[in-house]
Amino acid sequence: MAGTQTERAHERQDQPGESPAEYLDRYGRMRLIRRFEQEIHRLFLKGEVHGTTHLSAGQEAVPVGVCSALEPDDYVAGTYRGHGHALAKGTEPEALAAEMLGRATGVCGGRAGSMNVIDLDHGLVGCFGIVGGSIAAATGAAVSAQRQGKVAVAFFGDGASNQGYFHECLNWAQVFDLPVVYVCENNFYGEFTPMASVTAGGEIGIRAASFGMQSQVLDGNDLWAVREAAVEAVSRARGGAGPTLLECQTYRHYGHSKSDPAKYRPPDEVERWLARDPLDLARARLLDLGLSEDEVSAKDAEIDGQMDRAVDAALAAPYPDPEKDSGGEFKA
Amino acid sequence: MAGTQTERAHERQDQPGESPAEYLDRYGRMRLIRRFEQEIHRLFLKGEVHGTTHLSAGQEAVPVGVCSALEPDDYVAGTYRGHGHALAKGTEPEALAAEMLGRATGVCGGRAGSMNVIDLDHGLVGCFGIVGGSIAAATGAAVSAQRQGKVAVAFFGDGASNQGYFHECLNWAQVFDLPVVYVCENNFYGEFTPMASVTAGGEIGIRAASFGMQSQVLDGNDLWAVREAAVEAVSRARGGAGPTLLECQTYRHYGHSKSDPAKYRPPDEVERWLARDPLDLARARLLDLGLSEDEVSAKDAEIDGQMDRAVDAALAAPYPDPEKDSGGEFKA
Amino acid sequence: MSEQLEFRRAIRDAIDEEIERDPAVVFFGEDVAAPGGVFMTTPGLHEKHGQERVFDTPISELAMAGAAFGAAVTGLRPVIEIMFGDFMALPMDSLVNQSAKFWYVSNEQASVPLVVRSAVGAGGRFGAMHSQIHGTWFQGIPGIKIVAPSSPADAKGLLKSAIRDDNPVIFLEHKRLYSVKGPQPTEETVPIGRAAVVRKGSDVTIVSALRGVRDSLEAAEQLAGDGIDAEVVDIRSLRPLDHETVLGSVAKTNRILVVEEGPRVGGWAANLLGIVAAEGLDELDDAWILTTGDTPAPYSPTLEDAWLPGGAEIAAAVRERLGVAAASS
Amino acid sequence: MSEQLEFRRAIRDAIDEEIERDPAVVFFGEDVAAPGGVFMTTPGLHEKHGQERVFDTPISELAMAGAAFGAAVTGLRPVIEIMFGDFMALPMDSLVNQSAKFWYVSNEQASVPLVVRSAVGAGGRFGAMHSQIHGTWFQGIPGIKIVAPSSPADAKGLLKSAIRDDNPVIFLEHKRLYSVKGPQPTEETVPIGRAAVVRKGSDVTIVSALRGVRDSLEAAEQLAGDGIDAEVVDIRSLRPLDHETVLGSVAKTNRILVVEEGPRVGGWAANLLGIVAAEGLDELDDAWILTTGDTPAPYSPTLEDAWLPGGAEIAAAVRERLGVAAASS
Ligand SMILES: Cc1ncc(C[n+]2csc(CCOP(=O)(O)OP(=O)(O)O)c2C)c(N)n1
Ligand SMILES: Cc1ncc(C[n+]2csc(CCOP(=O)(O)OP(=O)(O)O)c2C)c(N)n1
Ligand SMILES: [Mg+2]
Ligand SMILES: [Mg+2]
Repeated sequence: MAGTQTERAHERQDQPGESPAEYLDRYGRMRLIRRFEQEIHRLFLKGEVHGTTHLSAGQEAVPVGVCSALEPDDYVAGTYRGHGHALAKGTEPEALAAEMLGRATGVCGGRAGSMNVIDLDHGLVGCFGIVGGSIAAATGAAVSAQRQGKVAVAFFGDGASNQGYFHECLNWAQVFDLPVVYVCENNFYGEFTPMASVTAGGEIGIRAASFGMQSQVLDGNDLWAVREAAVEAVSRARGGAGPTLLECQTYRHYGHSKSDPAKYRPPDEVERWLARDPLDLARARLLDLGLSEDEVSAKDAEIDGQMDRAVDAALAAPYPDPEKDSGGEFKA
Repeated sequence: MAGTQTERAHERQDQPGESPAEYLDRYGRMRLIRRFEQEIHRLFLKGEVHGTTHLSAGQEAVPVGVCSALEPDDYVAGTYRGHGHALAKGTEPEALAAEMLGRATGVCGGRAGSMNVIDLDHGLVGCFGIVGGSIAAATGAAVSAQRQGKVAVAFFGDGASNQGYFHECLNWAQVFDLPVVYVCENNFYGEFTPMASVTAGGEIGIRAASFGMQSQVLDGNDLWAVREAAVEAVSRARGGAGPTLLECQTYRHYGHSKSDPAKYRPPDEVERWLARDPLDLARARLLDLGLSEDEVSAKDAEIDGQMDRAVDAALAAPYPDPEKDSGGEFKA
Repeated sequence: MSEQLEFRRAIRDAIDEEIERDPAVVFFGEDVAAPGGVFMTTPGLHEKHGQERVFDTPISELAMAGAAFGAAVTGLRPVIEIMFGDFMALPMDSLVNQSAKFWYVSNEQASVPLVVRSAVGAGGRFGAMHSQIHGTWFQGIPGIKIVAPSSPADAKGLLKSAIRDDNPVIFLEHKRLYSVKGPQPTEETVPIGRAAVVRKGSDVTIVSALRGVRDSLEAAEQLAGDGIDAEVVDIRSLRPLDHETVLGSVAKTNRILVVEEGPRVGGWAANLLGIVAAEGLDELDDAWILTTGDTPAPYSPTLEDAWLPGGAEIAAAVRERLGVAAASS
Repeated sequence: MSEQLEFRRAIRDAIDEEIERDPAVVFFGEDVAAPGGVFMTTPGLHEKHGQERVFDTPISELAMAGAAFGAAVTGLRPVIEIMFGDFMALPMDSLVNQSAKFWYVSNEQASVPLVVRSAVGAGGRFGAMHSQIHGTWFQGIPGIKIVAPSSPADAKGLLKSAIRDDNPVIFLEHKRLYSVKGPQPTEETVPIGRAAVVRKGSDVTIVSALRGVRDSLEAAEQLAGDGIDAEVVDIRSLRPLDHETVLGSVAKTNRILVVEEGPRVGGWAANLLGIVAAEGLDELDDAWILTTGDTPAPYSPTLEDAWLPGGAEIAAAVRERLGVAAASS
């Protein structure tokens, strides 16, 4: 399957946005997310990141592939597992890291923390600690987007598709032909509970049929596949043809949160998925497409340096001062 | 179509529960509901029924057909348009009328009123003023029913299928194989708004596919068709094969509530449906099945007399005395 | 002088004028557009402003609040109707965890300009699920305002202020006020968060909201006949809560009765009295609370009438507490 | 003497023993069964009692509350976990319009024996959507009880009472209490609706709930060093609200401070003080309230620590109000 996709990728190379160089940048963005999650994990264990945090390592191809199909001023709503959503949409790694560390230079001044990041300058209407909240936020953003020629995207998990938010919002979006793409990151678990035991129907994509909505189930670890589906869904949305549901099947490398060892996942299942690490797949694909080992390694080094600088700067930043930064209840 | 169904009806005559005499009783129950709604409408205009009331005239075949497939101790949850749900499940007409009139002899002592009737003695866990609430109540009753060898039924409208309650509960019921039948009374309007303008997908039945749930779309004005589908769904539920969604297409003869003239409905549409009055259809079918005009008319007279006595008794009943009947917040 | 303004008309005109004034304002809800609202509060707005600005929605209160939130942080100023206050538990998550949190949590990147209107209150024989006032469900939520008008003029001025406010606002419309007529507003808007002394008096301060204000004024008239000069304060907003105005009144009367259509425990009346006690204990010679019974609203007329505190009950409560007999008696 | 009891263990044992005792009791929620709960409050119950009695659910809080309601009126006694109190807006409609109304509206045909447990409160760096206490959202809803334990022994006794109670009960578990250890209970159950004087004193009454009770006791110890003898009252239940016990204490101390982790407007602290003022104004020489700031809970440690009133702040507030300098200073 990778083969055929590579062939298609070869054929597409000269189309706008499809050059190997552009995919190299997308691969770089995926690596940026991976490195970010590794750093946050390390800093959490060191006690620098507080409360809890949900890492998206292993799922990078989804936000990067989807956001590569968006304009900078399009809207995205993410989840508490949202570092990848933010970085893929353009949030500065330093500002995001500083937020995790509770520093005054954080993208939300340290008020939000890992689960509730908001970055309107980059079209991120928010990451939502309430499962299903991102679906509503993107649906609402799409009400504006429809009047602005923009598109809105909701990222959410398989477990979120059992929330009333999912049903009410998808019907709403279809009724009003809203320019929104619902991206389900199906990693087959909600916290410690397998999807199969709490989600009827076996698949998320089919749930679009209730509303006569377009949908697609795809390999969420394949950057090319995700981008292809996203480009189509986004152009449909921008063209006034309404919403799409994309079920991107993927897997998280870490536990659900904090230092959850994820003992509830069968070892062979974990192995199978680790063997399909989206970064490895993308790297291999880039080489297939004719990029040299050196070119790709140079991107790795560039990203790693960027991440190190971001973390160092974030760690050097001050904590907010309650006297100055406590803020008010209402906008005057 | 009526023809073929009558043939099937003829074939079924000797099966248990399928004799013409039993259908005559079901027809009588339908007429009881029709007459009840007519009386309540009259009493509302006279100022004897207060606040608001939602009449189900035109939809009688659904609750009667469905409840004919239930045991007396099975559970039913209905809506604010629930007089038919209660009467079909066995609530006494006099106690129900007295409730509408706010009298102490009402099935809820006058505390509930038209929208919130509860009659546990007859398995009615409640009628719910909140759109979608009946779906949750029946789902919960099914959690008990599963342990008691019973079945639970939820009645709700087309508009309710856009509520989060619908989605969360159907998934829940399928996940746990609950013995519940979800009966959507699709009368093609939610209040004054046509289903087509707010409900994507064109049909309610298809929404079961999201969960791999059994479903059927059927003629809700045909008592025989409703009962046939209900018998199958109920036996499946009782047999441990899980939930079913039945979309029963029907039409309300009155406006949404109170004295809504329902101007928003096209006259030809109204005519088309009035021509398919479920009572007329049932009456014709009974004659086809060999009952005499006299036998059916005798049932009519019996029901009318029963209703007149019920209303007279209810009107003669006292109002609750706030000194004695105000009641407490908690069960001691 | 210009003719009187009906409360429901005040609501309609406020929305109409704000849609006219600001292209960012949109209005949506269940049966509000083509049908004009179940209480006939918004007829004609859809025809006048079109589907873009005024539209009917599915029966999906949670999606409605989410749509309003997402739209509000991306440039629109939604006004939504959640038909009955009793239904406000369904959209509450979006209002509490999205709209109310956004301004603070985002470090003030943007605020959430939206208004949620609902018909509230008992007395209409609507039963327990169509008679509640949800103000107290939200009163302890930082980041959201709760407005409660008692007159047509305030309804219009406060709703216009709510629509122009950059923060989320819950707007309460009492069912038993819709048909009330009153003087036209004198100002374009009425500021949110300021209570109003609607009747001057020197013997006792009666504080209430919504329909309770009219009942309190009626009680004050009765009490005047008994030689009791009651001052009546319309709190007008539950959050922010203007205890200053109440303190000012109590400094004069030294006695306070707070009247709420709702239970005492968990109610705004006792909450206000607690703040008044904390801030102005020395001014208080007497303080008490009059509320509904501690049950859901009953349907039957005899039960509902006994359950609701009306003008007569308020007057009787004041007389009893002040040890004054009714002149009539 | 027997070893100390950990709060989270008290929760687990209460559920375990009630499932054992009454075949009608079932327990379900998200990740509560096989995983044993995200706060490790219910490990082993699934293995011990089986899927029939203890099971994991979809992430569907509204369906969960509805399932509990429907099951409760048909013979079961469900205990459900809504993981964080912040999520309680999602199931609220069923709890408010179904469970809380049923006993009264049905004319007492049946009651709704269910318990809804949640982890609540700030101080864990969980941010604005995982730090709220939803007690006040429900405090004004007739028909539902709200229980708030502050010690392991009370947690066990009150949860057992809640499970045996025939009415719907919201049960609050403060995150910063889960790891607290304390004495074993002396009684099988603790009655719901009675406040407890947890420290006797004569100079001032400090009333609080949940974690605030521990902070108040800590403050009382500090104040003792300054010659101030504080009485501490644990309100233990927000509905019913036992103002009688508070009045009894105030009759002795004539001064009251109510401490709440939450805002003042719309909070239970001011509500309680208002009721105390209405019932016992003559006993009050001084009364005030200490609460959090009027914003959502911040994530950053520096901000969250400043936002939360702790033992030191409580002690300082009392000293300042009583015009006493800290002994240490
Ligand atoms: C309304 C709500 N219920 C429960 C939770 C607790 N919770 C946080 S993440 C999570 C699992 C979500 O699973 P899924 O949607 O598949 O997303 P994933 O974490 O797998 O990316 C749960 C139950 C929550 N945050 N919000
Ligand atoms: C949660 C909620 N939203 C809105 C309403 C107001 N309302 C009462 S009936 C109704 C229409 C329901 O339509 P449908 O489900 O099709 O049932 P029908 O009345 O047609 O039988 C609405 C919107 C309500 N009672 N509850
Ligand atoms: Mg998942
Ligand atoms: Mg309908």
